[in-house]
Amino acid sequence: MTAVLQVENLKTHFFTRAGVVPAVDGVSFSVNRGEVMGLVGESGSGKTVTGFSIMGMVDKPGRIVGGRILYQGRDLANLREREWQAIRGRHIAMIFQDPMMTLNPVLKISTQMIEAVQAHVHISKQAARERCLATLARVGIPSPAERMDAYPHQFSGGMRQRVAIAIALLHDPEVIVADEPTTALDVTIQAQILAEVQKLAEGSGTALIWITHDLSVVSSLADNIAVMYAGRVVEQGRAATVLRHPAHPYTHGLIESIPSRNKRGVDLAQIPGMTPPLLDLPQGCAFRPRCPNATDACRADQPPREMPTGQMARCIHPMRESEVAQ
Amino acid sequence: MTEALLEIANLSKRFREDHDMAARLAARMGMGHEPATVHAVDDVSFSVAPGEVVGLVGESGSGKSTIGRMIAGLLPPTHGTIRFEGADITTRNRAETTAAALQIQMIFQDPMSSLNPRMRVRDIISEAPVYHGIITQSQAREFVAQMLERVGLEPTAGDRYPHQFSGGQRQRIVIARALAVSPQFLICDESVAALDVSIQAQVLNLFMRLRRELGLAYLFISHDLGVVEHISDRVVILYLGRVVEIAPTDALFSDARHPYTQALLAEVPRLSFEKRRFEPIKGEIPSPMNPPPGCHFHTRCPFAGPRCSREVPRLRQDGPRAVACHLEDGGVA
Amino acid sequence: MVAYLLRRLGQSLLAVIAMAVLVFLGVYAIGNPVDILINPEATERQRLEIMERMGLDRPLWEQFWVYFGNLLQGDFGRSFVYGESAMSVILQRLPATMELALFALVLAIVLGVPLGVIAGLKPDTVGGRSIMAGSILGFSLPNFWQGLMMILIFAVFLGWLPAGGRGQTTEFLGMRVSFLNLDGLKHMILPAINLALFKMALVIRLARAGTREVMMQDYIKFARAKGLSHRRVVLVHVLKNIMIPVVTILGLELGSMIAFAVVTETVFAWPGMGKLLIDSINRLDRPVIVAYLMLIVFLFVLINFLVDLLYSVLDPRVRLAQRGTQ
Amino acid sequence: MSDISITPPVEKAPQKKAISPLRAAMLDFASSPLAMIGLVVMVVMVLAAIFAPWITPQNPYDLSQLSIMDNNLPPGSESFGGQTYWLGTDPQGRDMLSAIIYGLRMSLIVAVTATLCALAIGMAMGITAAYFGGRIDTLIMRVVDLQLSFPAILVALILLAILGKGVDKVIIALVIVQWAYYARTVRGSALVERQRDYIAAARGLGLGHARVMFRHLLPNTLPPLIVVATVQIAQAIALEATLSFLGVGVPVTEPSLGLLIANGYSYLLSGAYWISVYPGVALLVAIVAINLVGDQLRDVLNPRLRR
Amino acid sequence: DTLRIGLASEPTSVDPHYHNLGPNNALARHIFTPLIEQDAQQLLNPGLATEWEAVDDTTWRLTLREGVTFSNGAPFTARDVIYTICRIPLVPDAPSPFTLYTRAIAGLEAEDDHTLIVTTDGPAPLLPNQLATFGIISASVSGAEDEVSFDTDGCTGIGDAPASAEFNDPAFAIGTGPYTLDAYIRGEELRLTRNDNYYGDAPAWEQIVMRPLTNAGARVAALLAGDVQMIENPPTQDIARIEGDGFVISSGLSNRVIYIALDQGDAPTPGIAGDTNPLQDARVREALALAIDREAIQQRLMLGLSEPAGELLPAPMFGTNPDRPAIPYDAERARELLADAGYPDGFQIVLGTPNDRYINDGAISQAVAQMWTQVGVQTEVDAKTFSAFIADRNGFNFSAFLAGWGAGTGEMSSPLGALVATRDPDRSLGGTNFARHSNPDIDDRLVEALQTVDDAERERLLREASAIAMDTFAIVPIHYELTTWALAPGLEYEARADQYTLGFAVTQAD
Ligand SMILES: Nc1ncnc2c1ncn2[C@@H]1O[C@H](COP(=O)(O)OP(=O)(O)OP(=O)(O)O)[C@@H](O)[C@H]1O
Ligand SMILES: Nc1ncnc2c1ncn2[C@@H]1O[C@H](COP(=O)(O)OP(=O)(O)OP(=O)(O)O)[C@@H](O)[C@H]1O
Ligand SMILES: [Mg+2]
Ligand SMILES: [Mg+2]
Repeated sequence: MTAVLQVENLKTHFFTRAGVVPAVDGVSFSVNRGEVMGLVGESGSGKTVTGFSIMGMVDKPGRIVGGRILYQGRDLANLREREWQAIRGRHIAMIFQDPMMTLNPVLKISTQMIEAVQAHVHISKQAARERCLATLARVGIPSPAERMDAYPHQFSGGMRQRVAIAIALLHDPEVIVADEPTTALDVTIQAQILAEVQKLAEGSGTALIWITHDLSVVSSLADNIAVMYAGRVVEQGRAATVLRHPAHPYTHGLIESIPSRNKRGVDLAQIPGMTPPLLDLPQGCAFRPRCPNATDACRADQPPREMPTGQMARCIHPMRESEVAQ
Repeated sequence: MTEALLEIANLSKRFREDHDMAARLAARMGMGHEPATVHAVDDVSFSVAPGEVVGLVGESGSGKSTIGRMIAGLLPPTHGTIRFEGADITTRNRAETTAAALQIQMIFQDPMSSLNPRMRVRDIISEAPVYHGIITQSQAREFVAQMLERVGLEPTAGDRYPHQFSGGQRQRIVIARALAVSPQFLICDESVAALDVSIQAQVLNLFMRLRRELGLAYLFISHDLGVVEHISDRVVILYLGRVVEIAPTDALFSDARHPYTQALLAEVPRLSFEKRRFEPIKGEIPSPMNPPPGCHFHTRCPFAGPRCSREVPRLRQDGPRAVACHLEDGGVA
Repeated sequence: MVAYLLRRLGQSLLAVIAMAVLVFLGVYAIGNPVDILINPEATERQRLEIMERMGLDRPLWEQFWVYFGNLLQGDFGRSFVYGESAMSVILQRLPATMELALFALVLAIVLGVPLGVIAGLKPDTVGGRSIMAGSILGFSLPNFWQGLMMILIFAVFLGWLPAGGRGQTTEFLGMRVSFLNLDGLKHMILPAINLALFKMALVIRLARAGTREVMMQDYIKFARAKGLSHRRVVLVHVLKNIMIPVVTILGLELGSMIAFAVVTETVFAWPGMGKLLIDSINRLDRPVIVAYLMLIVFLFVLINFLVDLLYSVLDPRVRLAQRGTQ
Repeated sequence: MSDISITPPVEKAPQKKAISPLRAAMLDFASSPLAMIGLVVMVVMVLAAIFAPWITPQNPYDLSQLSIMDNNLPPGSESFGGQTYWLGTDPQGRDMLSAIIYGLRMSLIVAVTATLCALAIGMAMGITAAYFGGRIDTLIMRVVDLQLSFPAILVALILLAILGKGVDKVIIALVIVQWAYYARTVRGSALVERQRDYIAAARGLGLGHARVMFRHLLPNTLPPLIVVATVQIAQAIALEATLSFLGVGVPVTEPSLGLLIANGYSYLLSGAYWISVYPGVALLVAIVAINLVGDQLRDVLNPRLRR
Repeated sequence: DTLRIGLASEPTSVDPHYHNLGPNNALARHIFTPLIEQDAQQLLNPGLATEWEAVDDTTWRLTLREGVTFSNGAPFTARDVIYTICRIPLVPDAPSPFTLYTRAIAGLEAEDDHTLIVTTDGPAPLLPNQLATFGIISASVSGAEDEVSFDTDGCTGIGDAPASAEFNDPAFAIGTGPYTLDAYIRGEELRLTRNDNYYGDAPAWEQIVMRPLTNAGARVAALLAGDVQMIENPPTQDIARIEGDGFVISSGLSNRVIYIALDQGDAPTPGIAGDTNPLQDARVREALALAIDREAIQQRLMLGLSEPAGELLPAPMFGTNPDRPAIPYDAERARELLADAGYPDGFQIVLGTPNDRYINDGAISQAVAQMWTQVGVQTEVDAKTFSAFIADRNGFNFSAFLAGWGAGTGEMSSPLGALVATRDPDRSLGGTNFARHSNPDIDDRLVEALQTVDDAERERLLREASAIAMDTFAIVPIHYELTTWALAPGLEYEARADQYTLGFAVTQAD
């Protein structure tokens, strides 16, 4: 299996008045056809910026300053805006977090869908409409023909997210970047969306990059997981491996602090301290100040290493099997 | 069971569209619409014992916050009573109000919006105690330091403004502010939902510690069953403004009785080590403005029968548990 | 909708009545119109006769009562100066003012919106900054002073355009209008620009603020992620959204434009209602003043109403029935 | 308070210096050179206006100091008394430089007083409406709507026609036409703030209505108001000038900038440009400076546009 | 051959009998002709009446012009005159009716179609002047019956008198004047076309277009830009420039005097502190009169377009004393007089003034205030728009105010009767005497003059009365206004004392 999308040492920085913000600083991963890749990390760790970098949509004052984004072997990082437009939506699509905000409130659903079709293929409005209807049906919207000419506000949040997914699916893209698409939804609706997405990914062979801060969500969805901390991927590998045998102390801490993993009435295992500001990162491993295993050696930059369990982690003091409480 | 600290009975809250004269006139002329009513909370009863943590679970719009706000005295109930330490606090007069109000404090979801951005942390924490004469202005500095320390912040934090703190720290400031008036009862409305997992763990631990050390009771509002399972002694499940099930935490998680509870438990994403298939319940939560008749859940319930759309199920007490479902009460036929 | 109409109607009625009462009393307090109108050589007896004929000898409340009674029958009274129905005196002048205001409005929108959008899209460029600097100037120049300077430059020094007056008019839909012939247009340009400049600055600012705000919204990012061209994003997604505030504010401003025409009309000797008002105030022509203000209030209400209708067309989220209660 | 000692892990907050939101805003403000120029000009003008009696060569409002024998002199002329009229004189023989500084003073007094009064009234009304809601809100807002459905210029015009001339009357007229505007602005932002949880928290802490309104709600509705107020001062200056131009403003013997322009207006064509142009320039500079400051304030105080 | 005129103020109606107001009367002259015309100096000339003579003290015989037709071709006869005089009191809602000039008429009898006998209820020496103030309208067009007869209690045969608004319609505005109405668009323009049936000399202009340009600056700009060829009242300060650009200025003495009235009524008087009224003392009034430097005002403010005044009407108009100079400027004497009167330190006074009515009125008042202040009378100026000023003045709220008086009839009886004669509504005297001056010496002479048909005797009485008024400083005149017109190069217009702008009197110089 070859990777549809391969990100190599991606660096996206923001040049603000206060200084350079290394929002993404050397991120590498790849996704294969039909696979789901979970990109996990806490707020501000650079997940969204990574997603936008893949879409070629980093806005000023941000800029991709290094690395490559290989889509089917072709480097996208230096494309011009026009070339990006041809790729966006057609080969790589994106879904956003808040379904209330992703659809333009003043345009009909049909307008927003048809324009997405016509942006890439020159077909008649009628044909484009047919295609939209078919896609809406695929994501489980009942009686799409009647609802297509409605405005977004006439839809519930779950429905809107389905519409957004349908728009992403219009051209059967090879890659879909989903940036926390279920976070804002209710539990029962989230489950519905997850089920739909799961079906679609399996059916069409689309590669999915699922961005989330909630390990629980990806644990049952993703084939591979990459954990981000302060702009870097600190650990990545097969989902089962990473979750079962977290090597990086951060991943470990993350898993341990999920409440349902702990007994009731007992204190949760917690990671002390808090995420450092990106403008003022500690030298070497950014997790060092919060890490129980940290030593002076951690002051050096940590390249990703392969762990005995098979995953890659940027850590010289990985968690030993025995420390990982089950 | 000891005497309940908080007891709410038949609590209801209806929000009614405010119709002015013109709208009423139009309605009279048959060309407008009657003011729409939202039954945000519909005949809810439960109690909280001293030192107990009760989890309040439900999806968006189910009325969790409304219940919390009514107990905190921020919203008058449309109907029903709220007794705190035996006294009805919905009909109390102003002098009593203040004293009782201070006993119940609320902690909100978004720590940024619950702090006045234009006040220093010191003033935020000491304002109410000074106002109520609990401490004097000269004691404030010392007092604030104490409070900050109690929630795990440096005393110097008092000199700064809220925007200079991270989310988790802000939530601690909010907690310190609440603790400053020595409450007995905290209402936590999604208090950890906005926090990252690692920070959430810190705050949850803080809640647990305060409970141990100060003997606080909590009403813990959350849609995250994992959090509720971890922290609560008992859980109340709401659906569209009504209680569908009340049970001790262990019992609920091992043996949910109401179909909705069952569905919720099945669908909460939990850390698993294998990919799994999602099998969601169908349909969406109906609008509270126009809820389905009978059992609100019958439109989505896999077990629904004819009776469910006709008759509102009673909340039947069964030992420590209570369920409102016809399945438990003579069948759905 | 009906409730909304009723509410508006009630409010307007209140406004009109309040206006009528206040102005009626106010103008009465200024002085006796007969003293100004009458030939100074007239005798006291004649003066009393005229006052009696005009009903000015009666006590104020009685005058008001009579006036109000006539008003209910749609009679606004006769102008003391012109001896004709006050309303018809005003309506003769209405087309000139409306024409000027609408022309100015069109100018403000046609020039203001694109400039504002450009400034909003490129806030930090020289162009964007110059537009904003220009708009501050437009904002700051007091109307009359700017008019004087325009006359001085374009009419007196350069001699390109006429200094004032209305020029030739053509009959159009039963009204006399200037924009259909060259001479009329030439006369209208300066006053229209004079009236438009302030609003144009306002539109630029609104459009700029709106553009900056809208550009940050998720739905714009999502539109870009669909692969839409920059053009379409700006022309459809951004424009339609910023038109909402622009239309709302401008609608209200049309009212104030009609009102502010008082100044422009005075400076440019434009024979509109505004000048009539000033003349009438100077001559204490009470029926005309009261009728004018009531007409303005009525226009305001009407415009507000139209704006609301337009607003609900532009913004599907708004349902008239629900506005106003908030 | 219980005496249980608790020893949690005390956490270090970020080691930033404690800068207040005000200081931060000030630093942000200074980032625009244009706005700084505006601010400097504004300060200079305010100082000039305050110290007018000490810095002007003549008191243009004192008739005994004027002589029509010196009238309509071009800039740089010398008077009978040997002093130089740097900006010329007007038809009354006023030294234009002095007249402009006094005119500025008059314009600023009128505009600032009117704006402050309107602000105070509008703020009280707006906050009350937003905080209590319901009938009080409806009542206040109806009055506001009513007021706003009359165009400001016309209301001012009619009012002044009725009240007659005078500084106090102009101020009254400006207050009447402006207060509703503030009330609406304040109510708008107060409604938003009122939804925020810190208000609920303050009430939950048993604080009185007055305290919540003025200590919590008010300061947080101020930023948009400050912006509106700065812009409104500029507008008030312009409106006063316009009213004076239309002949219903301040008395002719104590001309504001607007009246100076109006007086000089009829001399423009005859070549005595200085009577109208210099006050016009002063007025323009004043308004531009205030607007520049207001504009930057708007950007600084709008958190949504903040980077 | 179109003459475009920029008017300083717009006529309010085409009806010649609606509003007795300069602009209206001037417009009416183009369309309707009066029985007797006034020339530029307001001297009487034949109009529709070729001759008029006093048969006795109360009877006048008028000979009407023969062969005159209205613009619609109908002949002009005595019936039209009777009809016109009958209609004047019936004009609905007239804010300033012409009854002022017809009230003396007690009877009208047509001896034949072109001879008219007028009887008055007392000696009416001013009747010819009064008959010169209004134009004659067509009885037939207005819907009169064939037989029209006059009666002070109500004429017969006049049908329904037409409303003023009807005259705004060209089909109705039918007169015997040199022009006919083409279009009247209120606020915008008035178009007149030459009347080919006019009995007099055909005027030079095929068409006359009048545009109200009330704003002086706009008016001048329109002239300079060539939009109009003639404007009324160019602002004094612009005249140099207008002339510099090759335009023609025509100016002449008007019948308007600008004066200051000093309240001589009861103490206390408004605006002066204390319970005395210093203005009752003639020495104080004299001091204030002498303190005004009329020449400075003429030179610096009016730029020469005024004539310092020593009376209420410029010589040689009827009833003036040609040997009376303007009041001199003597600040020294003024201070002495004030000291004599017991005010060595002066007093405080408010000077009321309109600021949009007379030429430079506000500026003149401020200058007067400067001058008074310099002799020790601290003066504050209270400038208002005319309407507000009038309200205050008529309410006796000023102890000193500046105003103007134009003598419509062109004789001294007019200003004396209005401004100086003791207030007496019954005798129609002192109507504008808001200074409350009262002197029987003046009153007696005036009343007698008004009863005297003999011109020489009347003039003697008026001269005496005027001299007394001036000697006692009953009122303080400042100057006579010059009325000015500006015209495109090559045009000429003789300045008129009545300030009327008559397009047909404009001629090409060539
Ligand atoms: N326009 C910008 N200017 C400056 N810094 C930016 C900008 N956009 C993002 N950043 C910074 O980049 C970092 C990564 O942001 P990003 O949005 O990718 O985080 P995230 O992992 O998606 O977090 P969340 O879970 O909150 O969405 C953040 O620290 C943020 O401050
Ligand atoms: N002030 C109000 N006016 C009208 N309706 C209201 C008001 N407050 C709440 N509601 C309605 O009452 C219902 C319950 O709201 P509530 O905020 O209590 O739900 P919740 O369970 O807290 O939801 P969430 O999880 O979204 O916070 C909702 O349908 C809401 O729309
Ligand atoms: Mg993100
Ligand atoms: Mg809630």
